[in-house]
Amino acid sequence: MAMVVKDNNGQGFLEKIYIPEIIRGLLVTSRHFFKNLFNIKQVPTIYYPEERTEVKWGLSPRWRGRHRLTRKDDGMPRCTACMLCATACPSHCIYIEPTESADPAVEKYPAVFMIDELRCVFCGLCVEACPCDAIRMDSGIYSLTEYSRANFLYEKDVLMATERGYKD
Amino acid sequence: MSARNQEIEVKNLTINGQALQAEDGTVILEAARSIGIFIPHYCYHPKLSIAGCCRMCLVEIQGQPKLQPACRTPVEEGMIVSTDSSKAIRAQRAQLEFLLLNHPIDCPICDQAGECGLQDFYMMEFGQHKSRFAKEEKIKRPKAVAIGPHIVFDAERCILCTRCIRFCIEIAKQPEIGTKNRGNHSQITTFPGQQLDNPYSINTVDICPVGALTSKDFRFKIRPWFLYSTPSVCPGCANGCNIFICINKKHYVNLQRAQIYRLKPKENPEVNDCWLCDEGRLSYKLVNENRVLQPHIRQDGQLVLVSWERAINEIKNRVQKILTEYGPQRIGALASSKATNEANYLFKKFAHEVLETPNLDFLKGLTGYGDDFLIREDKTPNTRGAIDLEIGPGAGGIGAAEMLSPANPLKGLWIMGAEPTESYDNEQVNEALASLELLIIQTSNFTASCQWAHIILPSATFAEVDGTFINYKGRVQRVFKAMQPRPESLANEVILGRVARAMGYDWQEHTPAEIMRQIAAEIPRYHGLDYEKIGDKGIQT
Amino acid sequence: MEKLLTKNIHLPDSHKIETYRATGGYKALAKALGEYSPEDIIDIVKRSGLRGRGGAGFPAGVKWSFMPKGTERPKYLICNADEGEPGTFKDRVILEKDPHQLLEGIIIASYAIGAQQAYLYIRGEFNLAIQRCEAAIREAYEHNFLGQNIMGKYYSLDILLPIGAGAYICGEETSLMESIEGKKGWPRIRPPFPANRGLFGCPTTINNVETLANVPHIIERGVEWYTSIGTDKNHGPKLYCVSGPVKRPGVYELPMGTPLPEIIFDHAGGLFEGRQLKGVIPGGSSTPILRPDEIQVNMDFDSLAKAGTMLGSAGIIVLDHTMCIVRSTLILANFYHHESCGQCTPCREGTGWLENILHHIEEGHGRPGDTDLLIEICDNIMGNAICPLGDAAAMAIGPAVKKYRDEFDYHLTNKQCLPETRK
Amino acid sequence: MILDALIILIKLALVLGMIMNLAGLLTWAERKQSALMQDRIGPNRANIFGFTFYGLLHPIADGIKLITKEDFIPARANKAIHSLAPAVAMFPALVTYAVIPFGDILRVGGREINLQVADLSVGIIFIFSIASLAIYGVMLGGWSSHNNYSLLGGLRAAAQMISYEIAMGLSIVGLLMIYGTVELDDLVRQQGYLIGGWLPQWGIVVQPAAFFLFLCAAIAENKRTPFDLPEGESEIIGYFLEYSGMRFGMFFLAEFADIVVASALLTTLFFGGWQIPFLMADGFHLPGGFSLALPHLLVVVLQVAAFGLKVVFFCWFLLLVRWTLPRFRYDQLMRLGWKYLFPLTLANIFITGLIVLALA
Repeated sequence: MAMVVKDNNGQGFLEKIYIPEIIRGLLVTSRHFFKNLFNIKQVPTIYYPEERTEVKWGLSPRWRGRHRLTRKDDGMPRCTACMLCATACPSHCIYIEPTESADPAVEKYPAVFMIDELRCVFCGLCVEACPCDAIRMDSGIYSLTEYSRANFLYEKDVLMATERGYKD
Repeated sequence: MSARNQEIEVKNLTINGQALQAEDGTVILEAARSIGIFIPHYCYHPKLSIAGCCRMCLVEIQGQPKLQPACRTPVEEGMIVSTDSSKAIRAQRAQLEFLLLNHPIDCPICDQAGECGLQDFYMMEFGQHKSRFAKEEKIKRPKAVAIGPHIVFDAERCILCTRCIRFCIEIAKQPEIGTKNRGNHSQITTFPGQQLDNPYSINTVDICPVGALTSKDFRFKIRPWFLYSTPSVCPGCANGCNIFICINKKHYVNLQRAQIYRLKPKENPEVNDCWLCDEGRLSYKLVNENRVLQPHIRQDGQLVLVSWERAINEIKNRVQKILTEYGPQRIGALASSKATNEANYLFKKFAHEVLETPNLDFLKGLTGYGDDFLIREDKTPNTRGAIDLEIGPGAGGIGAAEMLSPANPLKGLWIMGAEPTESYDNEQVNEALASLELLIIQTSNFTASCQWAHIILPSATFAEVDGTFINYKGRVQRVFKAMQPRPESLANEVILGRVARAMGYDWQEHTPAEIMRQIAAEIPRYHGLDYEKIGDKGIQT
Repeated sequence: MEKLLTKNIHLPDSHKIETYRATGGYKALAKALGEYSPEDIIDIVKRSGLRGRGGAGFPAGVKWSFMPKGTERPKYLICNADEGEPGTFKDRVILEKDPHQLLEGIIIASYAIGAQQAYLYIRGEFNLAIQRCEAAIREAYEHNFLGQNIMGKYYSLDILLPIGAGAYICGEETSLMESIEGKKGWPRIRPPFPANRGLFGCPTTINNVETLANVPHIIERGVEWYTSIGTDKNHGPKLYCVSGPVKRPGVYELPMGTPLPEIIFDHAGGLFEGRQLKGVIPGGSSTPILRPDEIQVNMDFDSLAKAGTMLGSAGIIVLDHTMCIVRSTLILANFYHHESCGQCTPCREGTGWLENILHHIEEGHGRPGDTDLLIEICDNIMGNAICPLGDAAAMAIGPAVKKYRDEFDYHLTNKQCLPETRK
Repeated sequence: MILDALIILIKLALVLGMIMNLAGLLTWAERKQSALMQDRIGPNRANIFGFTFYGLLHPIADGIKLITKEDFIPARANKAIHSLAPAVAMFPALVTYAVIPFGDILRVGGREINLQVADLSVGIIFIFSIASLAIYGVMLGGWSSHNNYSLLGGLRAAAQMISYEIAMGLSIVGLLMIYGTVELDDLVRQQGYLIGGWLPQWGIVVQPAAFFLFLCAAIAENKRTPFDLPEGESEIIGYFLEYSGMRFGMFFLAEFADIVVASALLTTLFFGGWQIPFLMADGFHLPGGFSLALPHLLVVVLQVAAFGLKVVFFCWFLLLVRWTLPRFRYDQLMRLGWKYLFPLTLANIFITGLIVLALA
């Protein structure tokens, strides 16, 4: 199968000399300019932080916020410290230290579960990799603010205390 | 070679359309492996007797109505085998499904995940991703049972390949485990009142194709796919078993340092086949724990951390002081049978050229339990090397025993990589060391003698250097650098070179390979040896 | 037909040596030791066409001839009296009623293969048989039919009587040997075959009780007489066990190749009143079942093989229309699951799975596609296990599912048994 | 004499004030305008007592921020040149304006005041010679940072500016040929004449091709989108990589001042400068014979206002271009400069020459 090279430089003389097309483009942008100049209220921008997306429209269920660890009914982490999230993580931001559980049915759980949110690229691969639905990014927290770098190392207790951030 | 051919008959056969020759008595599985055809198997292990019970290796042989286990069927002249016929593949799929019926599918929890035979095939062409057996009906069995001091057993994950049983009978020669019950309630168990506690018990973990047997020491510590393996030689005893050192890949979050997670046996038919004793296997801990991480100098009775420049300067001044005040006869040098040949050789040179003393010897280290299989009584890896390098007192010099007796005439003593209290009487040694004016200890870990040391220099462990060990049979084997030395610690030969240069001697910086060539040139026994010749299997001298 | 194997069983004290000798017992032994060399006996048995009565039907003489000659290793003969097959109880009759007939066969066979040690591995549950065999062996020793220089000839033999501990699998010859050796009854993988490396690693021949009981008669009366009984290639008398809803269940000695309907309807007296035949398992539980339209077969190895089933141990189990085939199959599956030794994968896991599925179907929780699954599992077990137990389970269940598929499907759709089979 | 000096000082203050204020406002305008074009709101945070003035306080906030930010000089940079470069970049933009006339001659109390800071006889040539100095600011800034990336950025910028300077210079040669002068006030005055009595003789009328070529080259010269490869704010690392604080701010401001200069030049050369069509020194004279007499002062004020409006329009237009067109690739940029603009300017000169010859 031969490769077909598509000429993106425009068809016909008028397109090729650019100028009419440039003028068309300028007309589009200036139309928006004047429309909005005289009616600024119709602009769909949200006045963050006075207005909030989640309040105005609701967050999409696919929104990837800060991670949280889900819990079992007994309050223990669902995480089994299988380290698949740490393996899948492209930015190596997850650190897990597994330890043996006294309950032979559980076998192991994370003694340390640490996410470096500064390294995190919020790709969501950890969520996809997790076989136990133990890590989720549905906290709805998108504004991560701390006073020091060290505080961005979120540990197990913080991650487990976070609840699901929005309704369906 | 030709003589061998006459003795051993060669059979011609065809596997998957590929013609090949195999020695008489070879099983189909091995013959196929020799031409790169992998036949799945669980119970078969080349070093154990053949059980043929997992039935994964069933292959179709032309002219035989039933499928035959490839692990058990010897090659025959004109045999036509197919491992990928629809019948064989179907049988293998079926066996895998049977094996997984009562096997929990909880790879995330299982410690074997990543190096598990079941997982490999489950994900491979045989996988039936949809289970036809309800999870709730799987037979419940004991989980996480400690069946020995080093072994944790999970009966649910066991696929009853019986490798462990055969290992205990045939290799460890201590039958401690067997099967009980019948049918799918069968399970491996220790014999009543017994534990899986033979000195080679962790090998059962290595040969267990699934996560049924796990090592207490390694269990859950890390996932195997985070590990790098470097070939090396076990430092646990004089046998010099070949090992792989498994260290972790660097992790960013807490900037976790590289450390050894386990040692695994490396196959070498001349030394250890593919086994390793528990004691040697756990000997890696000295690399991770209790390390000397910076040079120390004793000031006002206290050890204080100093820089290398400061420490070497101090050594230079104090050694020169002793040499000028008392003469070289009053200074001693002790090498170690734990150090590599390269370090010992350089130490000998150092003692002769820099310290100018005839008082040179090496410390033999601990002795302990030994047997006729892998474990030697001499618990140091390189005694033979130290002997071969002729590390011993020169004319008019004194030996280790004398140096470490309270009646010694020494004012200064330099100990490299050894702990005198391991080989000699504690009180005598303490008295001898306490009386010294200068005690320099080059060590990787804090030891009992460090309390008397005036200067402690942090040296690298066996896992952090290149070099050679010579086992009790005189086999020279290479030790490879598995990881960078801990910050501030240096290889013994580097330390010696630095001190020698600081004291005004024209010592070049030599790589271990260059030192080995010097040894080979000097010691007739090792004539012509170099790293390339030694290779990764070692060479007998 | 003249009764041979069972001719003494109705006599009082038929198990005593006196009774046996009175009816001509141990004459064959004398003849064998006196007139024939071991090779002659093997030749006679070969020519007689005596086929193993344990189930496989392998010619006994051929088996004996496999024993290596001129080896220094001791040779062993084992008599497999571990009769555990459901529906089979023929050996028990011989063991309890006429043990000397068996002992004579053992001694002749041992002489033929050159064994100086024979084992009579007897099922642990056969209490009476064990007592009578022990007594018989004692009597034989007393009469110098066993021990040193038997009947004054230069031949010695000892018989040991190991007792099984209740495992069906120990009826399999290699696990029987393991059992004698004192190990767990796990079948050995073949090759090597027992004729080369058997009990304690030495050449071993293992024969069924009925097979060995035939031997004295062949020696005594000759090949021509023996081959005149039965059909072509299937000679001699055969013990048939009939069980199920028939009027006269029991052991019947008939020539090889007696038609199956004749055994059921003539000798066993037919089914109970008002019952219709649903199926016949012709050779013990491990053999494929026959539907009523298939029962016009001769009961010999070759005819039954042609009909897609096996003579096996000739344990004829009759099923009538009030019996639920699912339940019957479940009982068999339960048996094989219970008796699987757990060594090799297909049998260990497959039998359990079969029982699991059948249990669900029987309880009314079956899922659509379960019948196909059952057949597939049977196919996957068949031929892939180390020993025939897996095959037996597959043969007992697979054909039953195939042949009575409509009834299985009825269970799956209606979650209950057919109306006439409900209890 | 003192009065003359005072007048010049006032003119200077007026011009500088106009440029600087306009440049400052442009930083706001750019953001606000781009926001409106993209259906956004734009800057609206900075406020005094809650009054945001449509974000007009942002330029002030930015100024404060830039001045108070850390002024970072890389350790191995050439400190003197590194500090000098922003000023070198800023200088031409301000000086160029000296020769641009923003109104006709103002007669006050018998004095004739030329509304132009410096009435140089070399006029337009002065502009080009000064404008070419802007390259030094960029080059020095890139080189002195001791950073490979900024050096490359600087080189890129220099290559681009030199390439387009040629096209820019040649594009107005036709104009000069027609008007026969290089003095800007003369040039503007000539544009007040009418062709056929009704069409103002503006540059755009007599040299339409030259206008487009000049516009193109001017945008490229200003390093604005679609020719903003030297800076490439978020994507390409530019010559001012190592600049921070107000030094960066000066580069930034120089760019906006350049926009004002470019707008003023476009106005002066092609849009009649301070000319209003049909407005003569004494009032409007429409083609139909209708005329409206106006006092001299009003005429001057109208002319200055017209000039200011035209400049502001072009500023707006340049911003519009920036937020409409995507950026060229570097090879496309060079191809356009050398293979299209340069030959076209030559052709323009040639054709203009022919026409001038024919008409003469």
